[in-house]
Amino acid sequence: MQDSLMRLLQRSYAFDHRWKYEAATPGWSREIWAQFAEIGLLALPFTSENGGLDGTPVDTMIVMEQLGRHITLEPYLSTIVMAGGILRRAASTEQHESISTKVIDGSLIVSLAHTERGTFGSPSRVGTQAVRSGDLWQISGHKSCVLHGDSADLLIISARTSGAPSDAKGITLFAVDPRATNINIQSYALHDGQRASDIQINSVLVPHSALIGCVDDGFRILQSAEYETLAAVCAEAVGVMSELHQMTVDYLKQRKQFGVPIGNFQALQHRAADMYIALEQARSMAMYAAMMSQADDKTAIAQAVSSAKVQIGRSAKLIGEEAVQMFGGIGVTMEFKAGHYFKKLTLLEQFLGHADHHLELLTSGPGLFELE
Amino acid sequence: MQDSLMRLLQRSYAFDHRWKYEAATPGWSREIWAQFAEIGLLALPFTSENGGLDGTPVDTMIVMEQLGRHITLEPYLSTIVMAGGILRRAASTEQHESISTKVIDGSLIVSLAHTERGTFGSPSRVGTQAVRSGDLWQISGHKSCVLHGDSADLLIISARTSGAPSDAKGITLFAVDPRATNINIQSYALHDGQRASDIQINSVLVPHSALIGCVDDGFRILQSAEYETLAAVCAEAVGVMSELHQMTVDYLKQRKQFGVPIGNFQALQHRAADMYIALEQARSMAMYAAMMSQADDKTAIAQAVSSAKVQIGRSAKLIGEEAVQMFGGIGVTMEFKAGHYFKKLTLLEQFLGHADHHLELLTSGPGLFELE
Amino acid sequence: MELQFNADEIAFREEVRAFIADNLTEEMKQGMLRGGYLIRDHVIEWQRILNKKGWGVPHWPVEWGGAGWSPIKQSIFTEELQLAPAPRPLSFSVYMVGPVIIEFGSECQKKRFLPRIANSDDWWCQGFSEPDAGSDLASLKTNARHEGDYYIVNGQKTWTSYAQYADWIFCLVRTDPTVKKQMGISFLLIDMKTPGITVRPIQTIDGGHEVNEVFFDNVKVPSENLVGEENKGWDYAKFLLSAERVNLARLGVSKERLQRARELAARTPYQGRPLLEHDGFRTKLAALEVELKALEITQLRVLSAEGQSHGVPDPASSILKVKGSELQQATSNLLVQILGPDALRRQDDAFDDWSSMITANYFNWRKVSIFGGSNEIQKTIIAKSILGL
Amino acid sequence: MELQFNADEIAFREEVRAFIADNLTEEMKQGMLRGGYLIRDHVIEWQRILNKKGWGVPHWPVEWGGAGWSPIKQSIFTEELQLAPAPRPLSFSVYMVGPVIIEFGSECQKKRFLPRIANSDDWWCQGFSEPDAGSDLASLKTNARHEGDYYIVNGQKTWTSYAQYADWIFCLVRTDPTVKKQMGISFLLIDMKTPGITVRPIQTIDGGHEVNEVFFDNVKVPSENLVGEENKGWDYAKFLLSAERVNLARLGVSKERLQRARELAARTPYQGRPLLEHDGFRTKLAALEVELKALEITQLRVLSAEGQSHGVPDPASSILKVKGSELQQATSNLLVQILGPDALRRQDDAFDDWSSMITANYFNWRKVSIFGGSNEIQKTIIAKSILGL
Repeated sequence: MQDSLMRLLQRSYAFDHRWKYEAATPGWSREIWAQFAEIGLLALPFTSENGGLDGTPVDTMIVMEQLGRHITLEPYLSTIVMAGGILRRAASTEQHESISTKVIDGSLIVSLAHTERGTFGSPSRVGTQAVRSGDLWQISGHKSCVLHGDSADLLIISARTSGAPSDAKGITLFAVDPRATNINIQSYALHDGQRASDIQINSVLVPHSALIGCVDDGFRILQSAEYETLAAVCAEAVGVMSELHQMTVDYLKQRKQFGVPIGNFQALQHRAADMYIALEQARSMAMYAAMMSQADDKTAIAQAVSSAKVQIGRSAKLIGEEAVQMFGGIGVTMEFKAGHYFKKLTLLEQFLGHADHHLELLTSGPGLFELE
Repeated sequence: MQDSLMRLLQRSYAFDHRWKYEAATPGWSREIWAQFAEIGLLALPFTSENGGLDGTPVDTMIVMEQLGRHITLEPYLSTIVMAGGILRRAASTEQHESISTKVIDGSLIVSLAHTERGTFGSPSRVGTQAVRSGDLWQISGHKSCVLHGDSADLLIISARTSGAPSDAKGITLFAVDPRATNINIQSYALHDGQRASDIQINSVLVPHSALIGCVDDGFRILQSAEYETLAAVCAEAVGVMSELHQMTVDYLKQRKQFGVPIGNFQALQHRAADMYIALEQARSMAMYAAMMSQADDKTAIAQAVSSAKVQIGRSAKLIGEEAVQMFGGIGVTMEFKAGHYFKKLTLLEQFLGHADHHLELLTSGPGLFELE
Repeated sequence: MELQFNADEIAFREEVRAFIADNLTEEMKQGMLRGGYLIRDHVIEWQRILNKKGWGVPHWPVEWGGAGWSPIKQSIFTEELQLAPAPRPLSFSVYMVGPVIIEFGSECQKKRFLPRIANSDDWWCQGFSEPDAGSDLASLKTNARHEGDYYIVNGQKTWTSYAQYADWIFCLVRTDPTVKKQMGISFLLIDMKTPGITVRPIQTIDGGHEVNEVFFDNVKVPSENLVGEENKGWDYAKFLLSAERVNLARLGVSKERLQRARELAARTPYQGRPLLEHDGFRTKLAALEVELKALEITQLRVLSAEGQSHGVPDPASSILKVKGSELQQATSNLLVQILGPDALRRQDDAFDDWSSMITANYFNWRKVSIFGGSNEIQKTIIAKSILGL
Repeated sequence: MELQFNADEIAFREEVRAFIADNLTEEMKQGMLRGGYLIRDHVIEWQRILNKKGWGVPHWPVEWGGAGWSPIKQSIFTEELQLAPAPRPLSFSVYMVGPVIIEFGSECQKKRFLPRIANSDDWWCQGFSEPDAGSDLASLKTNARHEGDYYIVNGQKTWTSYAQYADWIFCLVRTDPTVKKQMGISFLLIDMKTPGITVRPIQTIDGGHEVNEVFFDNVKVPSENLVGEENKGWDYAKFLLSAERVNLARLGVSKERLQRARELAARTPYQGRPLLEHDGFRTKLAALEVELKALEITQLRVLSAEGQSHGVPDPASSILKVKGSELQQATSNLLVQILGPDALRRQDDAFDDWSSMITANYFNWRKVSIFGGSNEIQKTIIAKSILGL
């Protein structure tokens, strides 16, 4: 599958293709998505029981790195990793049949609507409310930056069903049709060209069967899916960095100034070596996060993904900024590839918590080397 | 005076002289000290009223930078700036006559004994106690790292006379003869060759006339003298850095590897430029600290000296470590100058609070740019 | 040397502040807050307001409209404009081509161009960089052939800022291809309306349009538009590149950014309380403030030294460029970090608050360490001119 | 690829740990904690304890006493020794000259030297560096003239670690001055008791004596002490320099330092409470731990790759050297920062606790980015061998 994916991307994801996909609705290529389904990419992390391929986090890592190398626009992370992660952990047999099967065959785009504005650093802070009346739940609230919210066929919405606004207990997940009346979707582009939405939910009624997982138990599921997503984001960033670093090195060999390739200048050689070190350190941590995301110990997982995100953030900033500096003027132009990779890295750095945030999380845990 | 000092140091403070001074008792040169007195260096910061030259903090800055350039061993900082700073702020007319006059003529070495072990970050924490009985005070306690404690003819000891262990109010300063029985001095060398002492004070009795300043009012004086000392330390560090940077640049021009001077390698050129930038930024902040130490507003002074110490700490670390790296092996040998400058910088970085500590102090103040 | 302003300078700063407060419109201010780009109408209008006051070209000789200020006062003036923030002056006009014409231009050129520059009647752009000549500027290829009373110009310039608004362009062109590359270059003033000139926009990664490519296809330029002597253009260019002394560090810009960072962090919740109350954030802020304060003093030192040496630029001014650009970039990144997840949104969408411009600004400002003599070039200048390596 | 230890490896680690716990004396351990220097008697005694167990030279071929371990197990073994901490093996003997003799030495040399190396019967030192040949090692000048059955050696070596204890020195010497500098070098084994050898100590800035100058004045060396072929010494040296793979990063050393940092910060008051409870400090600690964890995984990746390519060194191992030395230095500096004002005291005074060695160790460890191929050389290797620049 890795080879099929590589060939597919090389064939259909050249830089000018990407422009075309981004410019047309829905901001990515449904054709590519169908091909993803065809080579099994969408089935990868699901269990065979539910029609999947039993892929491990390491398999996801390999895929995400490939996608990162082409800074693809399709909703793989949001639908397969993130929303898929929720389904894998909490969907009922009926939901797997009605939802996961369609996700796997490429006919259903699902997005997770959890984050709200102003809740950074407080992941259990959910202001969206769901109140039960009989067999129905009435949901009201506002969600922010829902990835691919405008192409989603189904939303998984987190809502508070009990407890105080920041309690870990008392959050419940609902599968909601975004075309429901009383749902208002305002969409926009992110800096990397991906689409996202802010979603206003005004007293939307859903049946009890729309629950994913148990009442009040959503946070555990969200958190666990978030760890999986973080590991995937780290892998994606490694793909972006690898490609950008390679582009930079190629440019250093080819660009001449003062009569010689600028790659002959020792200062640039040493900086390119520093970038390479940063890249390999990031790659190591992306691997570590992927392997550890299967661990039994929740604290160990949390520490692993946070430390990976710290390293990825640091490396991404160094590699992104240095690459642009070495490209000079063309590094900041829209028509040239490198700048887009830099922007993508900047986004990934901020997505699901920047390095400072994850460092902050690490300070409250035990040390990474508490004797093994 | 600046010229006299420069000539004196060039004549009598070559690197092999310094070795001799350090090796002999008291670990510095009494002859140089006498010459300092002769050219007026010891009188500089005292008021003309007390036999001084009315020098400003900027004059002290210029002197300290010169002393730093030769990493001198004499107790200028401890006796003239630090202890002298206490005298200038709080000594009575009689004390000026009996103490300051002798300090100025070079016949009296005074050291401030304030710091105690384990009080870093809590400058008002004084465990040494002084209890009054009639016209006498009985002092007991332990002082740590008293600069040049073993050559001091007089100690200024801070002791708690009221209040809780960390109260700002309740600290009193006493002039104490170190040859008093019941004073035990254990001396040692610091990493830069300067001498310092730990001092055990066991129920030492002094008359009321030994008080410097008023009862319970010592902390204000200590703090103000410490700001003056911090500014001087910044200037000294700039002198050390300037000389070390110059040595490094000279070495880059002269040392050959692979058939060319290593200063031809662009990576080293750019790093030498970074060192130069760090040096000039440090110089700017040393100037700023010196100018601001005359300000009326205590908060402004505190912010200025802390921000100077932060910049000096950062620059000193960069310049010290990079210089040693560029010198290679000989940079870490005892017989070669550069390593000693690096050690001196390391010490100055830790002395009176490292960069992290002063950054911590800055975070609790208003911003540096609260609109002027 | 004085590292604090004296009473006269403080009074001057108050005067400038009061003038800005009275004359800067809210619309201009908001325009500056929202974007890093010049807004053509604002630049022109503000330049005319300043010029009317006699402050349009304060750094020029008094006979051509200068204010006769010390370097310190010029720097106070610049910083106050940046802090306001008021529209930036068009540096290509008032800091670049103006001083070159004053120093090397003919009497006729001075009378024709200088008053129009001071009043923003002409918009100038700069034709120096070429696709194959980046840091190695002197290897430029655009050529000018002398034919009768004209030069015939052919070639291409790039990274030409605001060429889309320009009435005139000042160009380095090769007039003698047979000599060492620095020797055969001339300095030409070209009317942008001349036939044969094509401007092609270059979009930058933040989505903005600031720079352009400019193509010259047999463009006829009257010989009288040559500045100084033929083949001496490289000297004039060096003069120009070292001319914009008071604004290299752009201290006011970074200060204004740090001020915004404080405001934004005060209203950004993190872990349930304002980010500004977190020690970790305050430490980062304090560390940047220290560096900026150090740079402020360094600038005062450089300016004082230049004041004493009658304007001969100090190679130490490369510090101002390197550290100044690093701090502009660091402060713009700090703002991104404050936004956190809100940094992801692209600027051209529904969020019109200035904070939506923060990420775009971070992207755009990668240029400040590249353009105007990259930081690599500056470090080489320090290594060679100051350290003698 | 496995980035975590498997059951077999974990069991192995337990076995190593238990063996160390049973055999390492408190005196040896304290010696390691107090100083960065090898203590001659401890090194010899510990090497013999390991050798008796069959672990003296685990990375050698089994026929010469090797243990037949995978690279991962070797790395576990090394790290556990560092964590204990146990006396470091004398790398000049077991990691350098031993493998060279195994690969290129005569049968007679193998039988004569290898068992004595494994049992620490001979102490070896390395004669590579010279005063005028630092990073440019191949420009060495010490020469060896062939006369009858002897080489007559004249010249000077420097930075010779522990020459004061050495029984033997392995030297690069110039045997043909007429050819390209790399081509005329030979690899000689020299008995330190030979007349004409003088050792002069070099004191380092921390006050220690580790390195020396070694002078050769007409030193007669039997021809049989030539390793391999004459004038092929440069190849053997390259082999040697890339041979010490499992210990480049010195992960165990940095981990042990971070462990100490936690302990020390827990008992160091700052602003009235333990430094370890301060967020700022915990952030610094966490940041270093992240980098170290990343390096640990990078090392596993390099070792796995080498395991598959049968020991051919990966140029990526330069990462291990660069990052490894940076982290050793960063952790040693962190300890200095924890000490704060207590960092000022020189080691040779009344404070015998290991914390009094911290500053000296920070000074001494500036060498780890200089010796053994400076970080500049490593970055050039990465740029040329990996990136193709």
